[in-house]
Amino acid sequence: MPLSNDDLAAIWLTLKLASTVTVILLLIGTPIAWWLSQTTSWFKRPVAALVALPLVLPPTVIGFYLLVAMGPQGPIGQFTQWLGLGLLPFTFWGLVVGSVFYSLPFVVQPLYNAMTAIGLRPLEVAATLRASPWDRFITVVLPLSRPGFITAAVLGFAHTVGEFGVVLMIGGNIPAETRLVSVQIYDHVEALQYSQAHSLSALMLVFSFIVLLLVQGVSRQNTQRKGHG
Amino acid sequence: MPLSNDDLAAIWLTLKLASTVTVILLLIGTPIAWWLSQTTSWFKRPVAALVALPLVLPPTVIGFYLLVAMGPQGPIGQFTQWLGLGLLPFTFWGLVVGSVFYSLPFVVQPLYNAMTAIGLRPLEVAATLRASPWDRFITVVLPLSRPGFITAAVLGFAHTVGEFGVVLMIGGNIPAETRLVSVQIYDHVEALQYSQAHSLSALMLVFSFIVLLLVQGVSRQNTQRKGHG
Amino acid sequence: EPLKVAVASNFAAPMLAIADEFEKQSGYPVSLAFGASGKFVAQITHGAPFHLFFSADQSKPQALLDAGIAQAGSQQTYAIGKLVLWSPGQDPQQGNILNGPYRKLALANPRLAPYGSAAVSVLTQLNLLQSSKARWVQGENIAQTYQFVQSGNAELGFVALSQLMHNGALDTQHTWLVPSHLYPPIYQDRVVIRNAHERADTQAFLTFLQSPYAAQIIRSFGYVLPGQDQ
Amino acid sequence: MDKIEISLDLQLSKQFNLALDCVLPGKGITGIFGHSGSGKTSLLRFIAGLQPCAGASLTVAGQIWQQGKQKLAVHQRPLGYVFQEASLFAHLTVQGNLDYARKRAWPGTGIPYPQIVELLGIDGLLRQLPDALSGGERQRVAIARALLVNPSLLLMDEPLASLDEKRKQEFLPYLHNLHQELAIPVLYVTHSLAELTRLADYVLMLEQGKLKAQGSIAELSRQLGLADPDAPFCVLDAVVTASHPQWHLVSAQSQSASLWLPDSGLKVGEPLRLHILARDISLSLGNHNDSSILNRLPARVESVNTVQDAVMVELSSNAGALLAKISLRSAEHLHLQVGQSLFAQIKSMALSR
Amino acid sequence: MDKIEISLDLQLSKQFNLALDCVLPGKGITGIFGHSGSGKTSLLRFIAGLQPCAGASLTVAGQIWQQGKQKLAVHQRPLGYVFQEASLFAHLTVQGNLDYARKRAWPGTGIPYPQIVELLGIDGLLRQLPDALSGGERQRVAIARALLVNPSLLLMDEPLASLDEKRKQEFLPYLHNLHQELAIPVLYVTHSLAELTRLADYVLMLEQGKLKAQGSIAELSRQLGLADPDAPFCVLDAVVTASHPQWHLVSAQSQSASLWLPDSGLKVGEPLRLHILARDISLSLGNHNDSSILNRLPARVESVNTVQDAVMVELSSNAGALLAKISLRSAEHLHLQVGQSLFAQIKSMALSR
Ligand SMILES: Nc1ncnc2c1ncn2[C@@H]1O[C@H](COP(=O)(O)OP(=O)(O)OP(=O)(O)O)[C@@H](O)[C@H]1O
Ligand SMILES: Nc1ncnc2c1ncn2[C@@H]1O[C@H](COP(=O)(O)OP(=O)(O)OP(=O)(O)O)[C@@H](O)[C@H]1O
Ligand code: MOO
Ligand SMILES: [Mg+2]
Ligand SMILES: [Mg+2]
Repeated sequence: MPLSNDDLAAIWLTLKLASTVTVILLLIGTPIAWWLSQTTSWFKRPVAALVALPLVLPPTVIGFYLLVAMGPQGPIGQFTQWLGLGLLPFTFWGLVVGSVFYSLPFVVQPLYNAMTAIGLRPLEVAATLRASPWDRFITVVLPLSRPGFITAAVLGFAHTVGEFGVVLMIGGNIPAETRLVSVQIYDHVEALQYSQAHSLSALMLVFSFIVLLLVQGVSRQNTQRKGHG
Repeated sequence: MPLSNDDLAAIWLTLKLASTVTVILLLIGTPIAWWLSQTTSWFKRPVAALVALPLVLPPTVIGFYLLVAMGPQGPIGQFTQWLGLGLLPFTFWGLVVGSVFYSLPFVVQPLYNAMTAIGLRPLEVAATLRASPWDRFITVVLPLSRPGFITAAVLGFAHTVGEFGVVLMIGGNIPAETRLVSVQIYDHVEALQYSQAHSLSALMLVFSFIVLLLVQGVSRQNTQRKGHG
Repeated sequence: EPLKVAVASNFAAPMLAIADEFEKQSGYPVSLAFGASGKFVAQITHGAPFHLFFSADQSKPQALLDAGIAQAGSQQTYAIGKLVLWSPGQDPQQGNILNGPYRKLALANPRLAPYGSAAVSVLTQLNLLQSSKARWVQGENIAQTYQFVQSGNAELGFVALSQLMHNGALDTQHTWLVPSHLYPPIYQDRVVIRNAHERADTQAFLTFLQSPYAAQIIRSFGYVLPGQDQ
Repeated sequence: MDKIEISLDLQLSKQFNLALDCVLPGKGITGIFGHSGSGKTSLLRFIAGLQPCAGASLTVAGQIWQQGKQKLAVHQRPLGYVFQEASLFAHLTVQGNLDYARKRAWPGTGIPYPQIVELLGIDGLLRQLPDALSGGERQRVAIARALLVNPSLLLMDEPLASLDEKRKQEFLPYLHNLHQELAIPVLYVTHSLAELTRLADYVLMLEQGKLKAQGSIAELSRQLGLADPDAPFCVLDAVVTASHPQWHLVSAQSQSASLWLPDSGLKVGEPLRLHILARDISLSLGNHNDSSILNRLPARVESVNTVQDAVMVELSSNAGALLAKISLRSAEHLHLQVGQSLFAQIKSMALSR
Repeated sequence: MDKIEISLDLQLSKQFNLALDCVLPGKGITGIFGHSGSGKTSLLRFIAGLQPCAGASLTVAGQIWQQGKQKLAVHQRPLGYVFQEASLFAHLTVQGNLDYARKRAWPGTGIPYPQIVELLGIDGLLRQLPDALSGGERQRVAIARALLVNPSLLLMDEPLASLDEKRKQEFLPYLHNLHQELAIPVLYVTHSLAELTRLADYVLMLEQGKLKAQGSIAELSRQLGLADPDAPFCVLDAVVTASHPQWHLVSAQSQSASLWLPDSGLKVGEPLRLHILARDISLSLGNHNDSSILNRLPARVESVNTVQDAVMVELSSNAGALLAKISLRSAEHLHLQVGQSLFAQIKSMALSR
């Protein structure tokens, strides 16, 4: 079963969204994870819990509340309008915001774990070698938490590709703008067009499998080392 | 807005499902993560990719395929019938199987990272202290990857609570058997009963926030240590 | 075991009221599930233990019949849906608003929901299909379409009349009841899933649906009953 | 039967190949000596089973630990290992670390727990986590833990590197007794010649992964002496013959000569290894009775070699072969020549073990 | 101005309190000495700014590093730190680790890179990752890295613990020159008295977190000597007066006496510190000219003390105060008594630095 133009547009859009979201997630998640891994403030626990919260709500429900919040009467909507950005729902950037919100815990968790695992010693060493906090972060924390970044990127990307409920709710299913592969497959299933659903799903699976395989390759180096540091 | 009996049944069912699934996830995820962290076989990368695969498919689509696979004609369905268990879809155990499949990557990833971070040295030391592989696993690997287990349990539990697409598809929305809170909220929204949806969502958020806060507390000990080991 | 009924989203509200009354009168417990009709077909095909299926259209019950899953001869229209154009906050001017400068128009996905295809017919009849298409936002089902409009993200949208009815009256003034000649009638059919017709509660429920009380409720949500004037 | 037979060829990196084929004694302390990077740690790891090496073979006291495809798992080898780096379990307290070994101890009469804890001075630390210990404290706990598993072979990788002098002085005799009383063979990696000659009965010298020399400490003493340009020495094997408690001295017989040395609790009849630094031996033409130097051995010059900035004089005496290091000026002054007779003077204090 | 002023009171654990109030010289090598767990590492960490301590103050060469709430961040303190444990960046090769320091080096003329790499013998390792290094190799890379940041104060925590004798012998004089040529003050933690007396100009002795003693090495030599029951010693400050290349010896003047010692590249006029073990000094009633012992100093017995199993004899000579350790039997034999005149004999070889 060859892919329709709609299918192709959905695939392209999905890749664009997932890449954008992954980049933004890493940009936002890194400072949050770093702050969480370093702070001793009592603030830490509530913030960590807050970050994990999107996990427990069903995506469609999150989507529903995001729709309300980003609407003309909602706080986010008022803010974006005040900024002159207009309203976010039914736009690509609306999907980006929703997906980022929804996938944040999957990015913060592995980054936080990786950063905690570094321990203090490498940072202490770098400080005695005249590295400023920012320098230490770039030259020590980032490279040493590379496995965490790879996991974070994989989870963030994959979760955005597979995400559905939120997108369905705030996307509005606009071809080439908000109609993602996940929505497209769902539509095929709902419309009882199973064979189209099958071929699109198979394509996604194969593609994702290959991507994941490649990513595993990148992170492979970290194994097979001796026990000491 | 007081909760209806249906709401209470849904809450109870959700907790039961999430707990069951979390336990099973840890039981299944631990050996997988351990194998992945230790093996050097070429098998490793495909298996790791395979485990991560449920991430990229929209939950409803996963649910659809699970439905087909567990149905009377599907391979899993034929197997469970052969075992005399009947069919899984639309039963509590069907939900368990679906949720486990869907949430597995969220459990395997943090466990794998934590186990890899231990390094070889503690295991080598334990071996020279006459600890058998199983003994080493219990007395060294498990305690040293505790932060990973906490993250895994949180992600697995929360994801099951918030999970929706898979459950909607293979659960069939049967009160007290497969109608989870997430589905219940969705139903309220569908039936335009917003105030009920709001109060149930709020309850879930508050409850989850408290649970997450407590879990953060348990895992707190791992900070504030000196850099060396 | 209660009577399990799968109901298309647009019929959620009337069904809740009907089932409530039925439970009271008959003592049979009823369990309702709401959702998109297409999903129910997939589920029922794969063994979902529903006894009755109230679809939003005619083709899906037909598909179940064709597959031999539904009880032969049990397909029947239980309501005929009415389409409304809803524009909270402004006057729809008998549909003329569709010519004006709005940003987004919400409708149900025409591939999935009969209310969506009805909306497409209306736009085609009004010669607005091409000019409006770029501003469509499609809900997965009619409930979502309603949310798009209700949250203000779409200024107007085609929804089911039933969604705007409350206690037999329209909730809002800013509606345009689309004249029925602009779209084919939305026949909503139900079927009995095989074997379920043997159950006493199935029969009792189907009978109750024919009762004046049930008819009254269905009508109060703006549906037309089969055989009635459109 | 009572031997450690090793045969391995291990390519660790492009530059480094560890290839050995040797038999070590299955009792006493075998010092493993060599420069940094010569393969000492790699050898211990191989013996412990931590460093895989295809085609190698290893037999310990008649028990095959590795041969062909057959390989005894690490936890089935009755050994104790003190690693070169800190290796405490970070999740257990000091007590927990010790208990880990005690619970899994090999059967047999081990060294009593309280004795070990006291010897290593860790009783005050039992409740601490490893992260809150100082470097030396961590090392001591690691030694205690390795002893507590009651091993039949002890592998120690520079165990005393971060111990202070006092502890070292307490621990060395203890380790010495350990293998005598409990007959546990010890493979002991060290950089310190002093530790080596003091402790080791047998020595394995590695150089860039190859066996440079092996043999009893007496056999190797000259070679070892030369390995330490700053402190050449010779070794005499002696037996305690008499005790003089009033002077805190003992007499010891080395070959046919009698020597005075400090009494560090030695028993009559006990065998001794005397490690005499070449620079501690002075030469005198006359036998001067009016000095504090108690040991004055008639000796004959066997060879005179100028090394760098000094002269090494090999002597034969009735105590055995001796090596003296004197200045060029003294050699000239004494007109040293082969065959010359003179007195080798050794302060008793220089003979303290 | 040129001083390190420290005042801190740090409760590290329930049992351990580090409380110091002292001024260290801002040049030369200061040895920090004490038993395991006495607080040496904690002190270095405080000075580096790694161990927070409220209310403490620290001034280095007139620059305030900590006072009141004011605290200079670690990376703003011009120091180099060799940690007690391995501390290489695991994600960088040896070259990467060295470059990390070079890129961030403090301004000023540093020690040339090739010289450091050669001195520490790490040129063959530059491409390796730390995990593939031996213990000693890791330590050497860490030392090189600390030097390459071109510090104004060098903190070294047992840097030579896992280095072999040969490297140590090469490195120690280098470190000695380092502070002379580049005037970098060094705080040097060690357990080894030999290292301490060989290197340190000034000594800080810690005991259970408290200052036990501090002072120049000469001032502390007796106290230090007694701290090492096995090797008491005395220290003479001397100046090279003449060189005798034909014998590889130099003459050095200590107070009014002249001493022979091996020429280890010493220049005339160079100041020296001679560290003489008490057991290396023998006493003789007569002045015997026919022995290889070059240094024979007329001396007077100042005190005679029996310690444990031997006799410590304090002497005054025209080279300064001396300490000899002889056996009880010799003391008896020589009828030693306060005021007695005799000759203190010291082999030139015993004076090698
Ligand atoms: N983070 C900590 N928490 C609690 N106690 C600590 C901590 N760090 C060190 N200590 C304790 O403080 C004391 C001094 O430790 P420190 O590391 O300064 O000793 P040290 O003199 O360097 O010893 P060593 O020669 O063995 O390295 C030790 O008794 C140690 O147990
Ligand atoms: N995993 C490894 N991969 C590659 N090379 C290694 C590995 N482990 C050790 N080497 C190299 O093998 C050589 C021997 O290392 P080993 O640790 O056995 O030395 P060592 O004799 O114990 O030295 P030290 O006294 O410094 O501890 C070194 O040159 C080291 O760089
Ligand atoms: O949920 Mo509907 O009524 O099939 O659009
Ligand atoms: Mg080593
Ligand atoms: Mg220390």
